[in-house]
Amino acid sequence: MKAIHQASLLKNRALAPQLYEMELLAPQMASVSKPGQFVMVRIGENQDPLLRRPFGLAGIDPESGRIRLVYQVVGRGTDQMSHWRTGRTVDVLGPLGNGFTWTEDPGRVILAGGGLGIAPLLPLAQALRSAGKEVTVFLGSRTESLLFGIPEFSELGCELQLATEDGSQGFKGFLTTPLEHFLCAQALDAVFLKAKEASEAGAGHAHVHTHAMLREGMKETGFHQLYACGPSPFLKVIGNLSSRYGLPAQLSFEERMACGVGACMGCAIQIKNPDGTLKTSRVCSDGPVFTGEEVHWNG
Amino acid sequence: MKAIHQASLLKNRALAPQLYEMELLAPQMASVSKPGQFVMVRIGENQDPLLRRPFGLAGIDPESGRIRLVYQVVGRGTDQMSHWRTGRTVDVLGPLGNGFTWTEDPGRVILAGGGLGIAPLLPLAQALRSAGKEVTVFLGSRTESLLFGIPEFSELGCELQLATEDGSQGFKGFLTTPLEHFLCAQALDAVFLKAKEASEAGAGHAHVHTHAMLREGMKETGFHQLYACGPSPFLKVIGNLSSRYGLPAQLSFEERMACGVGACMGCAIQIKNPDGTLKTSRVCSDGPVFTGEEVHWNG
Amino acid sequence: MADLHVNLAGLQLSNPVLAASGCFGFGREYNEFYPIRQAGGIMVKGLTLEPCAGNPTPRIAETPAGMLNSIGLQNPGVDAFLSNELPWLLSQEAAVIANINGHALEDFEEIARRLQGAPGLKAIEVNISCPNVSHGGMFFGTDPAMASEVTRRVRKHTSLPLIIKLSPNVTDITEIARAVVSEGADILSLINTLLGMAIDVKTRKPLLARKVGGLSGPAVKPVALRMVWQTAQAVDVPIIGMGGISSAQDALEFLMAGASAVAVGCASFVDPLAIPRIIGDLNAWLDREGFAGVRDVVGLALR
Amino acid sequence: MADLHVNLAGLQLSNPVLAASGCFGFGREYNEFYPIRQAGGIMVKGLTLEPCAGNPTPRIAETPAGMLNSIGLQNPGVDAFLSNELPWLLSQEAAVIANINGHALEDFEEIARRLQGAPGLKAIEVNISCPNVSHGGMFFGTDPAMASEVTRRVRKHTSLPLIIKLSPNVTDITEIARAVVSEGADILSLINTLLGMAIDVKTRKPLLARKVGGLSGPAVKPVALRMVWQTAQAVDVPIIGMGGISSAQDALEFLMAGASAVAVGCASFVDPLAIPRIIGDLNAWLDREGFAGVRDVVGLALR
Ligand SMILES: Cc1cc2nc3c(=O)[nH]c(=O)nc-3n(C[C@H](O)[C@H](O)[C@H](O)COP(=O)(O)OP(=O)(O)OC[C@H]3O[C@@H](n4cnc5c(N)ncnc54)[C@H](O)[C@@H]3O)c2cc1C
Ligand SMILES: Cc1cc2nc3c(=O)[nH]c(=O)nc-3n(C[C@H](O)[C@H](O)[C@H](O)COP(=O)(O)OP(=O)(O)OC[C@H]3O[C@@H](n4cnc5c(N)ncnc54)[C@H](O)[C@@H]3O)c2cc1C
Ligand SMILES: Cc1cc2nc3c(=O)[nH]c(=O)nc-3n(C[C@H](O)[C@H](O)[C@H](O)COP(=O)(O)O)c2cc1C
Ligand SMILES: Cc1cc2nc3c(=O)[nH]c(=O)nc-3n(C[C@H](O)[C@H](O)[C@H](O)COP(=O)(O)O)c2cc1C
Ligand code: FES
Ligand code: FES
Repeated sequence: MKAIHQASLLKNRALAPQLYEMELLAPQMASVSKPGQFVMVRIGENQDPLLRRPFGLAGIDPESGRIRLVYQVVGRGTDQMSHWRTGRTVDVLGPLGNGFTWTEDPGRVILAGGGLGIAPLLPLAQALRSAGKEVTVFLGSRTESLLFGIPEFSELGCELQLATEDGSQGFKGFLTTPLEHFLCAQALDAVFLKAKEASEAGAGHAHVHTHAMLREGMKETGFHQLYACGPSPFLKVIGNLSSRYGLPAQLSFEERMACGVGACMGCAIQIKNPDGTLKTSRVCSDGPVFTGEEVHWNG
Repeated sequence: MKAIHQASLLKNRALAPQLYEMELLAPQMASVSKPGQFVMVRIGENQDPLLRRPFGLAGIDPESGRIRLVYQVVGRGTDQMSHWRTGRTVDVLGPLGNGFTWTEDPGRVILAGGGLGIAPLLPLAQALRSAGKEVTVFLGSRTESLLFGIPEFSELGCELQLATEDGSQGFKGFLTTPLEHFLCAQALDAVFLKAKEASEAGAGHAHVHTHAMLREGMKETGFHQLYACGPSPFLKVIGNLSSRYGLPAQLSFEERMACGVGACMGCAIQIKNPDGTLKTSRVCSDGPVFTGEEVHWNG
Repeated sequence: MADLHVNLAGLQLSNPVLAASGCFGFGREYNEFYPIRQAGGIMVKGLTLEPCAGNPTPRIAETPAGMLNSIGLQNPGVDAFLSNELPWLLSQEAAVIANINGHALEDFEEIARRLQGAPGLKAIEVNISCPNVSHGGMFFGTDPAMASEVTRRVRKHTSLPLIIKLSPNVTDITEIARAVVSEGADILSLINTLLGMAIDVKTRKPLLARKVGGLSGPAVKPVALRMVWQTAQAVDVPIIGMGGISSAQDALEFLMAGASAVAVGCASFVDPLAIPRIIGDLNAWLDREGFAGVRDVVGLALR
Repeated sequence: MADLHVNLAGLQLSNPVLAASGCFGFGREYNEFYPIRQAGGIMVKGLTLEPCAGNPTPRIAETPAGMLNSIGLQNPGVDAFLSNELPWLLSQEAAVIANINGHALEDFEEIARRLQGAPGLKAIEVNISCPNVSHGGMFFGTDPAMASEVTRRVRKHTSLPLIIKLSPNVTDITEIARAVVSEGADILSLINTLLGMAIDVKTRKPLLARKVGGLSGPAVKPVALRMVWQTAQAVDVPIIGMGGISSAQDALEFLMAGASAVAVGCASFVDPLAIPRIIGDLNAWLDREGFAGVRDVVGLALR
């Protein structure tokens, strides 16, 4: 049985102007939640604002029974949340959706989070590190103050690459640029290495980087999965990179939601069937994580 | 210029189950408010509940800059108010309406408050006592726990008579019964006294209590004004007593309100013009206090 | 325990609180919160003849005390309903009502034909009021002649209790009500959504991809209630009232206005337990106020 | 400072934020909060030929994000308006628009006649959409032929800019809009209130003495916006949009949907300073977004 949780608000503080983190005591939920899942928070008891607001789980601690949200104030729902005082009861529905998946073995993975899309990568990185993986994290945001999670990712032993649109921290521009450089460099290194090995072994190869070569190289790097969360134009670029480099991607989407549980069909996304036909899936209950391959990018 | 006040909530506590008092710091408002005026409180910042809620001023202290409300939880607006914590800012519009009036000379007056109608009588009693009047207060409610203000009225040196519908305190039944007894007894005493004086002076009178006699007697008692606030059936009885005993009444009415300032015509009441024709007045801005004489009681 | 059973022109339900079409899918999602047989009935997501992919996103916009949707009847089609959804719903002992939609008169007929004889199906609700499709939809429900025609055609093909779902986007709802009743509607359900719109001031464009959408939720309750009240006085068939119901008090308002049962739409989104909560509170209220059965409340405010 | 002036078919206003009729009395009350000349215009309380006492109480009921009213056009009559209210309004330098109402076609004509030549009066708004009177009222606004006839008659007697105020309680608002424009309406204002109802579960009776009332406030905004958007595409005259506006964002939604000006109704009840606040915020938004004038925003979402 799914349930609504009356969680106790343990912490609610500003990380930066308009950026907040919230910790909730919700033991039952914390014990079953997985990285990539989300919750729907009720804003008030009145009829306005009416709908719950969706937030990805930015922290899951079954031991202490806590969950964590990181949210940005963008409208009146999040504005009101930012004024909630600790001790208050928060009505939370969740965990919802299907989270990210991974294999319980070592290997190299890449995480890319744009803006608030950083949030669900935090518990994911934790899980991946526990599974023994080598994790490289790309974080991007509009400006330095909106980058969060850096200490947590570092502490987990992830390699970090940063980008801000205004250049206040890391690469100046979109996160996808350093990510693409990284993928390209990794793949080429592997290609060169192989070529070198091959030439040392006597064989001769032309140095043309075809897509096939890059994909070939990527395989050699040991990177076997890309995880990303962020605005949908960002996910589209990631989806592109994923197919160019043959690196499977798990992408976490956002869409306007009403029910959050799969009943209203509000949060549609076009998904390709294996036979190439399209079907309309629900971001909330069929997602929010979809593979780069199955998503149909319209336009 | 009228204004909206952002008042600081100093106190908000239960007086009895479902009965609360609230103290607000609103110096500008406290400095201009008069007994019998009311305020409109905004419940939230959202669009639901939409309208402000009207409450009579149950305390006005220009010195400390405080105003006081006493309210009963009857619906979601008052329910939400009961959960407000001190320190919070409360959006209050007021003072609104015209208060009670009185003359600055001694004399005897009667105050009658039914249910929450007790509230505006508190600052009124204070003002009347300051003016040097002898004040008899009749308080009625459903049950003992909902009677409030007793210590305050006593402290002011008012004479008190109580009634509860369930008999848990004072007279069992409606307040208007002991009030009528009181008026009748006072008037008759005066009549008898006069008769006695007259008979001692040699004149003879038939002992028939005509209405004219009661009114005559009432004049002798020194009681010159009746003030009342409460549900409208209660006010109707008071209006009746007022005309029967020739004791002018000031009655404070309630009506469903939207604007509270006289703009929407929502809070209509039928008032008699001096020439006997009717006009529709506004409880909020033409009242809430009307004289017993001018009110047209329909039905 | 007050008696919650209702009988709407032969449609027997264990209680008068139904799930509104399109707000409950095919029951699977809310069955993870409570056994959906607790609902008085389930009006499933609107069915079309063929599977339907619905409208582009955004399909949802919040409005003051309400929401706009432009789902566009995304559904697997009537055949998939019969083979996959209905059997599952019946296995859960749910009281199932099929909500049917068409772009043309023939669509309605054909769906009714396919549903005829479907074992376990309790009733058919004909949606002549969907504001979210370009062809058909609301068009059928805003013209008395068209509404009559749809009713007549579906009536021919079904022996099930026939519910016609009315559109609030009309000048006089009683005119449409009378028209469809005269063609054999057994029950009326109202209201569907009000046609509405929201604009995103930032992008300077309508918020919904399809520009306009259907307004529902508490905001529309006063309009819905008025229409139920008017319709109850105009026709003699039972009414299933809906529009903004989120509490037992709301449900009672509709019952008192003349509805024999009610449906809960987007309140389930806000509170997945809305339906069982309303049933429980309704029961408690009836007991407290000394009513033997919910039927005794119907139409109290009409007197 | 963006240029807030608007010119609606000759009706020149200092800014596009007006006070809606019936929500601002004759301006006296809100003049105690701010100088009412700040409002772009004031549509006064609906006038009738004779003084009118209005409906019994309760006249007000709160609903989710909205309110119902059944005032019933309480007003001192057109003559008292001319002798007492108009001179005072003009002394405050307010831009005054007379809202006129009738039980019969002749009433509209006679009021228009009496207002003709009234010095300082800016325009006439004809209310063919009041849901709160038994005779006339909304009846005129829900039938295209009647709406045309009222317009034609009033047009004969006035040289002032003629505003026709449309009812939302219709199947197709563009039909009525076209009808009144073809008879000489210079400007359309919409929407008036939606017919609604609320029931007091305790007393088991309608909350309003007159049973039904007019719904307004934020709840109706999506419907109002959709109707403005539809009407702006159907006719070529300027539109004054209203229905649930309580912020500059709301006002911008209406302007983008095609309204040339907006009116604020029950938001003034909640915040007596709503009108000057909206004007200020609108101005700030225009500056921030680099618009030279408010005119440049009109209809942006239509493209
Ligand atoms: C699965 C999922 C996970 C999310 N996780 C997070 C998170 O971890 N942290 C976070 O800050 N935000 C997250 N969001 C976005 C968050 O839900 C919205 O920012 C929030 O609902 C806005 O509420 P509001 O009342 O403040 O804004 P509103 O006043 O409702 O709207 C303001 C603006 O917020 C955006 N918005 C509104 N609703 C949504 C929505 N459902 N999805 C996306 N954008 C929306 C729109 O741009 C809108 O114009 C997530 C959304 C989804 C669907
Ligand atoms: C001038 C005036 C002075 C008042 N002074 C006081 C006071 O000092 N203390 C106090 O407790 N109450 C007072 N009231 C009544 C108070 O305004 C209502 O109890 C309150 O608005 C209810 O709000 P709610 O949201 O809790 O109830 P709602 O959910 O809105 O309604 C619940 C019930 O409250 C009653 N109610 C609602 N609105 C009003 C209204 N405007 N007037 C009367 N009854 C209403 C109705 O019976 C209704 O069924 C006064 C009312 C007026 C008009
Ligand atoms: C997301 C959504 C989808 C809907 N889909 C349908 C539908 O497929 N068929 C139908 O007849 N009504 C549909 N409706 C209308 C509802 O059944 C109901 O009439 C309306 O929402 C009013 O009820 P509410 O205010 O309780 O939501 C839908 C409503 C919503 C919100
Ligand atoms: C209390 C009240 C009284 C009204 N009286 C009138 C009126 O006399 N004439 C008229 O044309 N509209 C009248 N209206 C309708 C408003 O002018 C406006 O069209 C409607 O309220 C929608 O705007 P809002 O949602 O901003 O209030 C009245 C509305 C209210 C709330
Ligand atoms: S939000 Fe309702 S189906 Fe996804
Ligand atoms: S409440 Fe608006 S006139 Fe009294």
